[in-house]
This record gives sequence, structure tokens and C-alpha cells, in this order.
Amino acid sequence: MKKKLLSLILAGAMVMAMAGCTGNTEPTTPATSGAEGTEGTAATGDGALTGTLKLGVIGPLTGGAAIYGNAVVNGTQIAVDEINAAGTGFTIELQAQDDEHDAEKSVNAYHQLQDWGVQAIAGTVTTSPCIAVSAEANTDRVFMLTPSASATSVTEGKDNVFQLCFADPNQGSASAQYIYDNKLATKVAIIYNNADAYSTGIYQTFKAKAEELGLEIVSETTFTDDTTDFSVQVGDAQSSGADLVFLPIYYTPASLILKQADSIGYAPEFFGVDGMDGILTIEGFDTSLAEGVMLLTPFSADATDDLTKNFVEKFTEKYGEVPSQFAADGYDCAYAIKAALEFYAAKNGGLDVTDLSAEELCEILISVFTDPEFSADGVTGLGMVWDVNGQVNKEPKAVVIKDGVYVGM
Amino acid sequence: MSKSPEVKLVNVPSPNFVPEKDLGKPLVLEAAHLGIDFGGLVAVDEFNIGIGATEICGLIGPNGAGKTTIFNLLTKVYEPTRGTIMLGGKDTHNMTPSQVNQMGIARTFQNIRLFDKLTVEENVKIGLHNHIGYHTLAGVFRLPNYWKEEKKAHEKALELLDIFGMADLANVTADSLPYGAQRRLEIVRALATGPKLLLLDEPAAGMNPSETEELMNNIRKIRDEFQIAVLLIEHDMNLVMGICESIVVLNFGRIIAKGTPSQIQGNPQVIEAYLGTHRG
Amino acid sequence: MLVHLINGISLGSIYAIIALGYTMVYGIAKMLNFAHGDVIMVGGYVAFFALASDKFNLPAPVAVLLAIIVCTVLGITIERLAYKPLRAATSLAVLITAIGMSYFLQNSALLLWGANPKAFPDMFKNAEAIDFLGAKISPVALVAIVANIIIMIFLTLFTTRTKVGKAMRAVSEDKGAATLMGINVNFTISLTFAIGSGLAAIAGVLLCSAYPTLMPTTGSLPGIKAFTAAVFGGIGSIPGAMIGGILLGVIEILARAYISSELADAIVFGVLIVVLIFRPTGLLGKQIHEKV
Amino acid sequence: MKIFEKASTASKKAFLNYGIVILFFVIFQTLVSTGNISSALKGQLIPIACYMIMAISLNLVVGISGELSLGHAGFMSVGAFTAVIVSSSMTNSSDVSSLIVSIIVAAVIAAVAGFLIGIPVLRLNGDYLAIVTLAFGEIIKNILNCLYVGIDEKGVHFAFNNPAALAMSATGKVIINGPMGAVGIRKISTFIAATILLLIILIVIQNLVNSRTGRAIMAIRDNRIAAESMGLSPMKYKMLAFTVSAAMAGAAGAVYALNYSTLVPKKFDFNTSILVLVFVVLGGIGNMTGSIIAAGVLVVLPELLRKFSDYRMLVYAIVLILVMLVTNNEKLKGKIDTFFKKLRMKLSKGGRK
Repeated sequence: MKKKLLSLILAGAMVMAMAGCTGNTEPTTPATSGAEGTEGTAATGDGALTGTLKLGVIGPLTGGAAIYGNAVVNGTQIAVDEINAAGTGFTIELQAQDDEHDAEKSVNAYHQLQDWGVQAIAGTVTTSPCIAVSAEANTDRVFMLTPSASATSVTEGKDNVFQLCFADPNQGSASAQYIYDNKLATKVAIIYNNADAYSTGIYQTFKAKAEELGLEIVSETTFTDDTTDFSVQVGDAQSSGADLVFLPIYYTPASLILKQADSIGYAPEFFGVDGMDGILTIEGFDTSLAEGVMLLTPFSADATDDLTKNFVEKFTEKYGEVPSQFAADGYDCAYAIKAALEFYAAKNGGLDVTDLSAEELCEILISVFTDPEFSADGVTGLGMVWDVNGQVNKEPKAVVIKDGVYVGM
Repeated sequence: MSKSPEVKLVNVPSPNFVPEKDLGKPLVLEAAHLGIDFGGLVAVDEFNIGIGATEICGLIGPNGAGKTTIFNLLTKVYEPTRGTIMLGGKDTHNMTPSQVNQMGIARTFQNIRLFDKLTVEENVKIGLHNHIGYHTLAGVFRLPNYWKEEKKAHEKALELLDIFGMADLANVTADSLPYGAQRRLEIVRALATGPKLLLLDEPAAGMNPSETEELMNNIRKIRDEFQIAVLLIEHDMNLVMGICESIVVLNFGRIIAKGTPSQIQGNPQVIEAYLGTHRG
Repeated sequence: MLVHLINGISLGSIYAIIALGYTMVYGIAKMLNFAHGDVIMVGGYVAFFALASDKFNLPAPVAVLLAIIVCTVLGITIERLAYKPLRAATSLAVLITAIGMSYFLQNSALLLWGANPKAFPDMFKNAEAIDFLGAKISPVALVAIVANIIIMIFLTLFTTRTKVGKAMRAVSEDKGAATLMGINVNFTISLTFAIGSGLAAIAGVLLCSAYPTLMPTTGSLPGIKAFTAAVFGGIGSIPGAMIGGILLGVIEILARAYISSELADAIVFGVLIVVLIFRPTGLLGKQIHEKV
Repeated sequence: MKIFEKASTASKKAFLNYGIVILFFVIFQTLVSTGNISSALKGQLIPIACYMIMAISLNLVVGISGELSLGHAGFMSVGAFTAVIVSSSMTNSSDVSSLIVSIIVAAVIAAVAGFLIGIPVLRLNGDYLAIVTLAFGEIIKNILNCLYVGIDEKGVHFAFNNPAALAMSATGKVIINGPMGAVGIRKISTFIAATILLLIILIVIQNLVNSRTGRAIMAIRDNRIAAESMGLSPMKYKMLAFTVSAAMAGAAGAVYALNYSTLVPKKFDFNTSILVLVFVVLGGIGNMTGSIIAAGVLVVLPELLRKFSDYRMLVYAIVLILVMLVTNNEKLKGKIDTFFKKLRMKLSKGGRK
């Protein structure tokens, strides 16, 4: 027994030693560049927003879903860098915490942020952890704006939780409507991830709308997070004669489906949703496979407006890859919160956020986000407005992949 | 070396014989036409034996003759391919080792099988297991019955250990005992299950002559005190001839001779088997 | 039906190649090498960078060879550093160490190569799908099946005909006796790890070619499935690993096609349990009797 | 009085463990009530207690009964989802009574699952047994992935692999939604409840081990054939240990589930089973004190390692490997022992001066 205890102590000692020598390596942004006006200008009645906001991001930075969390964190970081460099007297201090796409770890991460003194949260990135954290945040009165957790249960019954991404139902019905209006197909196959709230949510509303419109759904097959073999699903779509395959899924499994279809010589139309964005950025992916894929997405990295161009350029420069929709959502989250605070400051003769408690800030942000006059612009949509349920309203764009780039339809 | 007193053997209605003193009492064990094959190889065949209520019987034979296999058959470690085993008049067909133990057969092992990490006393208490009368729930909730029965078990364990003078080793873990003491503990543990027939597999292996002498006295003492039968496998002929009332000799899985020690000692077939003049 | 059967055999062939690594290591070192699945992942990444990176852009055979070399070295290194010091320890201690090693490889990959999945390049781009009795077989599926057969034959010949192979079998039967016969046990164990890890590299390339997405966690689920396949066939048995792997692949694909894609894994594991109830040491495993 | 001495060594050990648990509770409860605790640690208190229960219950199977189980999280999962259903259908009852009933029902259902799974599993030996427990853990996960449960004024509705089959009325609420798991769980677990449960389970395990039944289980572990020939039925006692352990894991799952507002079946996969096994092995096979301490330290460890951000799981892996090497390699162990001996000698010399 002594020896086992010894081993535990050893383990503990090792950890302490390591913690000691590395010191503080939190992924925070130095809030220096815009610090000139933080003092003195506070609530001077000029309607200016000042002070430093402690913004937390929670998402999977390791494990199987790490790609989404990292994209959001990187996108948010770009926004924070821009805001801090602007020198308006308002700065954001960012801290990102890993949750490994696990509810328990996510709640731990949330508490870790609380210990740091977080004032508002841009997160969490994935749905199931987001539901767990939002329940905690609702009790503690901490404002949450999730970049990408799209299930309705994330915001349901929680006045402090808002979504920057589409809630699932909107996308499904919009896609069905689009397919119907443009007469893209008569027989539709659906392949969706039934372990994923996002995918299942879109599937359900798509199906309802499609039936209403009289689109014939000839094949419905499912997969789960661990699936890599799609021969059965694609084979079913092919043998049932579908001329369009609707893929309400993320781009990684989508890339496998495209590849599988290609290998058996099946070439229907493919129609995706916002999660499909990013398929062209997969390292090593043969983009010719995605030729002709259509998708509805609020963000497209190839858009030519200044906001998007600026964001994509900065992101590519800093991280060496084209930003995905998740990165764009993260970027917009930081700006939406800033816009809300500015909105409040303008109406109430200025605001210094530095010493506000999370509770105070929460009430301020709720009042702004539910204010019908408030709208925010971002790379995922102009004039985004929120309803009292916390859901966002913005226009998706339909794009098609041609010669390896997105082209508006 | 003490000699066991010669007893007269008489016929019983089965092809077996028992010491005269056990006549009229039911046989503790009766096996007939017993045999087992291992993948086509006949390991034991036509094994017949009857053991009287307080008989000490020796099972001898050259290495590989199938002696331990017979123990394994009798205790149902192996299910026999043929034949019947009756314990106290009951057929043990398809029974498990633990069931036949509860019917009154206990054994020791050639390669010692103690519960190494447990203490000497705990080893004996496991032998007493089926005589400790409280329910698992009484143990979990420490009901009065638990304390009463545990106290009784403790006293009983020490009493049994005392037969072999091991009471003072009660709190030592089994694997720290010297070899001879481990063998003795196995006997105590087997005895604790309250058997009517005790099977001892080479109880004197690794013992010096004085230890063997003491062991012989103890085996007799056990038999007399508990009024049980003993069947033992042993290579030490002094022990076998010293305490056994009857002897069964096995070679190549078959009985080649049965009888009193003096009958066996003079049997030319037995001598041949041991000297190995007729191989195969 | 035929399509699913062929897809199943192809998936099963990949499982079989992974399972061979598990089974050989188990046979010799009597340990469950849980890090084996992650060696597959490393093999996949090495081949990916050799094939796809602009810097290297090597031809496919060279890339595969490179993956085999890297994985072999990795396998030997893991064995020397983490498992060899525990040769006398309990099997549970070794198991936990192997799990630690699996975490280590996965997280190293995450740091080195990032979380973003990589699309494994198509090595058989110019090859057409083959028409077999009306069923289309993808070139990767065919290569996987053929590779499995070749490896199987090679390993059987190796363990029965060569001196080193015989030494391997001797060590797996009785380490003590093998040492007395002058066999270098440490060398034999290292060699087993080397072969197992080399096979893992091949399996990694095949797996990533068939299902072209590569992440730090790519190896873990196929690893567990292949381990199941090894037990299914009787762990320690080389033909057992092959039969177990192929059966598992076929059952998985058929279950997904005809029953439910959610329950496919449950059905695979259910069949394993049923097999073990009737044959407690797997299909071709040796029945071990404890000597009393 | 030998009996007295003997009893006191066994119960001394047991009481040491009760002491540790009570101390753990008192310290943290004081910290919580005086507000001196970081919210990170405060939020982990209930899961820590749950993992401690998981560790000691698995130790009953791995350490006391000697069977390697790789599917323990499956029973936790059964308990967790049972508790979600029970607590959701008891909305009119108080939090405390809902919690107690949930825990009890969860333990019973998990015990039934343990018993049914034990029938095939315990016929096997060694690594084959381990792989089958792994398989059952995965099967439980897969089945829960297909489970849909809803509740409306008519009662609880169940459906398998087809959410539409729930046939709920308009006011109905889906409480378990297949692979997306449960949402809107009543958060009724408390630290004190978790500690009391831990204490009760510890008492049950230790009393069980130090009784006729515990001796039988250990005897079967140490030497199955000898135990059988002493009249013990291996199947009966292995089954008892396995079922009791499953029930305890189920109870732990209940408390765990009712601490979060959402829960997915994937949470209780192979990795969680392994995590608990690591607690047991590092804490010492069969050593309940060790299991409790190891669970506590290793649950908090990754959180302390957050400073390393991306490197933390790597550091965790390295720590795990090094600890296993140091504690299980005779040479290294010897070196460390002599190091500590020297250190002790130096210290005592220094003290004398």
C-alpha cells in the first residue's frame, strides 16, 4: 500500500514540478494596444464603450471534435486582435478552455473560466456540452453566445443563451424550399448523422418541409460519429435511384461520401448545408470530387465583400489555412458582443466594462440582444437580429462549387 | 518406525473389501468401472474401489500411473468418461467439485494450492465456509449473527490448527509458511470442511523422516478423533506401509493389485511395476 | 448482396492485417498492446506526408515503404522504452502502460499534425473499378484482399520454415524453455513488435486509402475492432486472426446494410460473445487445461 | 485476546478509509460554505465522488474477485439513464426523495444488467473475459444510442431505434433522444448526497470483504480449484461480486447524471471504463484507500494541467507511463527505495544533531 501511495505522490509531485517551470502559458491576448483610453473615459456621457472585457471560449481543442473548437478559437482570436488593435479604448481579453466535446469537461472548463473572472462566454462550440454549460450559466447569470451549437435545446428556456449560427429547423426547411423552387430533383436521398443534434435537427425539418412540398424522399440512411465506411449508405441512395442526395452533415463525413460515390461511379446532385463549408480546405482532398456540390451557407470564404476578404486574408496569414464556417462564427461572436455593448453604451451615455460583474453584463447583453432595434453585421451575414428565444435571423446564400471555388447561385 | 496393526479383510456385496471394523457401516466411497480418456488416450480405466467408514487406504503406483487423475475424478475436477462414483451411497454424476465437497469429500493437492495472500486462519475459515451460518447481508450490515458466527469460526479454526500445532501461526500469511507447514495447513483446511473422506495427495512430500513420523501420527489421530476415512497418494513407502490398512496399486491407469500392506509388499506384479521390467 | 459481401471482405482484410499485429504480440509477449491502433494512425500520417506534401511527393511504393520503416522503428522503440522494463510485472500494469502509450501517440499526433482531418490521396487514381459478376469492386478493396492473402502466406511460411520464425513460436510456447535452448528472447520479442508494427503501417495505408480521412483518432476504433477480431479467431493464432478479421468485416457490413447502422457494432460484439460462450478461446484458439 | 487484535487490524484499515472520506467531505464542505474554493474545484466535487465510487466498485471486481473488466462504464451508463427517466417522471416529488428513489432504482437496474451480463462473461477466463466485458460495454452504449424515451400525461413512452414510435401527445416531452442523449435533466445531485453514498458503498464493500462472503470471493481469486474443492461455488461468488459492483456503478451513474443537465451515451464508452481501471491500478489492486485517493488525484489532475493547454493530455500520458514504470519495474523501484532510505537516514541524522 505504501508503494502505491508513493506512486500517487510521485505523480502529484511531477505535476507540480511541471506546473512550476512552465508558468502561465494561458492562450490569452495581451490587451495592450488599445489600452490608452481605458481610464478616464469611463462613462463620461459621450456614449463610448471602454474598458477590458474578459471573454471566454469553450470548445473541443483536443480529441475527435478538436477541429471545430480550434477553428472557433482561431476565428475569435482574429476578431479580438482586430478590436484590440483598433485603439478605441475597448479591449477584449480572451481565454479559451478545452472541453474535449464532453459535457463534464465542458462544465469544468466553464468553472475554470469563472475562476479567471470571465464576464461573457462565446461558446460552447458543440451542442451537447453547450446544453450542460448553458444550464450552469443560466443559474449563475453568465451571458452566452454560442457560435455553432445549433440545437433548439441549447437556447430553450434559457434567456441568457443566444445562437450566432442558424437554429437547425431554419436550415432544413430553407434547403427543401430551395430544391423545390429550383426543380433540382424529383427523388431525394438523405444521409445524416443521427448521433448529432445538428444533423438530425436539419433532417427532421427538411423531411417535414419536403413532404409538404411533395418532394419524394426515396432513401434515408444514418451514420454515427465513428463511421468511416459509407458503402451501405451511398449504395442505398444509388439503388433507390435518387437524383439528389441531401447531406445535412459536416464536411469531413461528406468528403468520404463524395469519395465513395465516385468510386462506385454514382454521380447525383449533392446538396449540403452550412456544415459542408470547409470541404475545399481539407488537406489532400481531391476538390474535383466536390464539383457541382450545392450548399446553403451563411459564410463562404470566397465571397468578395470587404468584411470577408479582410477576415479570410488575416486568418490565412496567421494560421496558414482558409477559415471554415466555424472560424467565421467565432469571429462574428466577438464582434456581435462588441456591437451589443456599443449599442448599450450609445443609448446609456457610455459604458466601462472593466469592473462589471458577469451578472450585470449578462442583463445588459440580454436587453440588447432582445432589443428589436439591435442588429449586428458579420462575415456570416449582414443585419443579424435575434428573437427572444435566442435564435438568430440571417440570410443563407446558396452556392455551388465550380472549378474548386464557390460560386453564388 | 511403527507398523500398523494387521486387520482382517472381509468381502462385502461389491467387488471391494473394507477393514473388518467398518463392516456394517456404509461405505463412504464406492467407485465402479471408473475411467477417463483425454483426447482418445485412456488415462484411467476400470478403476474400482470401496472405502470403509474409518479406513486408511493408500493409492500407490509409479509416476504417471494416474493417481492424481483418480483424485481429480473423485472430486469431480474431471467428469469421468465412464463408470460411477458413489459418495455415501449417492451418485455424483454431473456434480461439481463444490457439490461433492459438501457431500463429504475433501482433498489436498500435490502442488500446494493454498490461498497465498490470505492468513493461515483465513485459509482454515474458508474450509469452514459452509459451516459458518450467516447470510451475506448479515455480514454486510454486521448483524449480531455475524459476530456470533465469526467468533465461533475463529475458535473452531484455532482448534483445528492446534491439532497440527499451528495455532500460533494463525495470523501469518499462507505464502510465508515453510513448505512442510504449508502441507499441514492444506490438511487442516480440508479437514475444516467437515469431510467423511479425506484425500491426501502426497502429504509427506518434501518432509524429513521425523516430520513424516509426526504426520503419520496426526493422520491416525484425525481418523480416530473425527471418525473419517482417508485415501492417500504417497511415494514414501514407510508412511504407506506404516498407516494404511489397505493399499491399491495403479499402473498405466489400471489397478494391478489390491490388498493389505503385507499382501502388496509381496506381490510380484507390483515389484515389476516399480522396477519397470515390463515397460508398455 | 454480393457488393456488401465484397465490401465486407475488404474491410475484414484490413481488420485481419491489424489483428495479426495484435495476435503476434499477444502470442509472444502475452500482452494486449492497446497502442497498436495508434501505430496504424502514425503509419497513415507518414504515408500521407510522403505522398501528398509538396516537399516530398514520393511515388506510392516508396511512401508505403517509408511508412513501414517508420512504424517498425516506432514499434521497437515503444517496446524497448515502455514494455521491456515491465517484462516481470503483472499483465494489468503492462495493459495500463499500453493505454498510456496510446494516449501519448494520439496526443503527440494532435500536436504535431493538428486536429484537422486530412484527406488521404488516392493511390489508385488511374485504376478503374473492377466489374465482378455485376458488382463493382473498388481497386482499394481488391488490393486490401490481395495484400491480406500475401501477408498471411508470408507469415505462415516465416513462422514455420525459418529459424527465427521457429524461435518465435518457441518463445510463445514457453519463454523459460526457449531461453534454455539458447534463443534470444529479447531479440525475438523486439522482432515480433517490428513485424507487428510494419503490418500496422500497411494496414494504416490501406485503411486510409479505403476510408480517406486521417485524424489523430483514426486508429483507435479499427484498433479495438481488430483486437476483437483477434480474440474472435483465437488470440495468438495467425490463421485465426485472418478468419476473425474477415468474419468481423463481413458481419459488420451486412448488419449495417440489412439491420441497422446504429446497431452494427453491437451486433459484431454480440457475435463475438456468442462465439466465446461456445468456444471460450476463440475459433482457432488452443484450449488450455489447468494442471491440477 | 487474538480475536480482538485480528478484528482491530481489519477494522482499523476500514476506519482509515471512512476517515479519509469524512475528512474529504468536511474539508471541502467547509471550503464551499466559506466561499474559499475555486469554482473549478467546487464544480468537480460531485463527479469526483462518483468516480471514487466507480473506482472502489471496480476494485471489487478487479482486485477482490480478480477478474479484469473493461466495461464498467456500461453499468454507470445504465444507472445514469435509469436515473434520468426516474427523476423525470417524479417531477412532483421533492428533490431529495427523487434523488434517493433514482439512486435506488438505478442501482437495481444496473444490478439486473450486471447479473444478466455476468452469466456469459463469468464463464470465461482472463483476457477473454476482459474482451467480452469490453464488448458488453460497447453494446450497452450502442443500445442506449437507439433508445428514445418520452414522457407525457399518460406516462413514460419508450421506443427503440425509431423516435417516431414514441407516439407522444402534444404536451409530451422527449427526455432521452437516442444518440443525442438526455436533455433537461433535473439537477438534483448534491455533494452531501454523493458523499453519503460513497460512505455507504465503502462500508458495504469493506464489510463484504471482511466477511465469510468476501473470504470466499478472494479464495476463488487466489486459487479457483482449491476453493471449489473447499465447497465454494465459483460462479455464485464471482456473480455476487460482479452484480454488487454493477449496482454500485449504477448508483454512481445516477448521482453523476443528475449533476448535469445533459448526458449522452457516448460519455460512457471504452475510454471511461479505462479511466476508472487506471484509478484502480494506480491506487493498488484490491486497495480501497488507494482507489479513493487515485480517483481523486487523477480526476483533478487534467484540470490542474489546463495550464499546459494543448500539452496537457500528453503530459497526462507521460505521467501515467512513468508511474507504471517506476512502480512496476524492480530495478527502478529498488533505486527509488534506496533513495528514500538514504533520505530518511540523512533526515534522522540531521534531527539527532
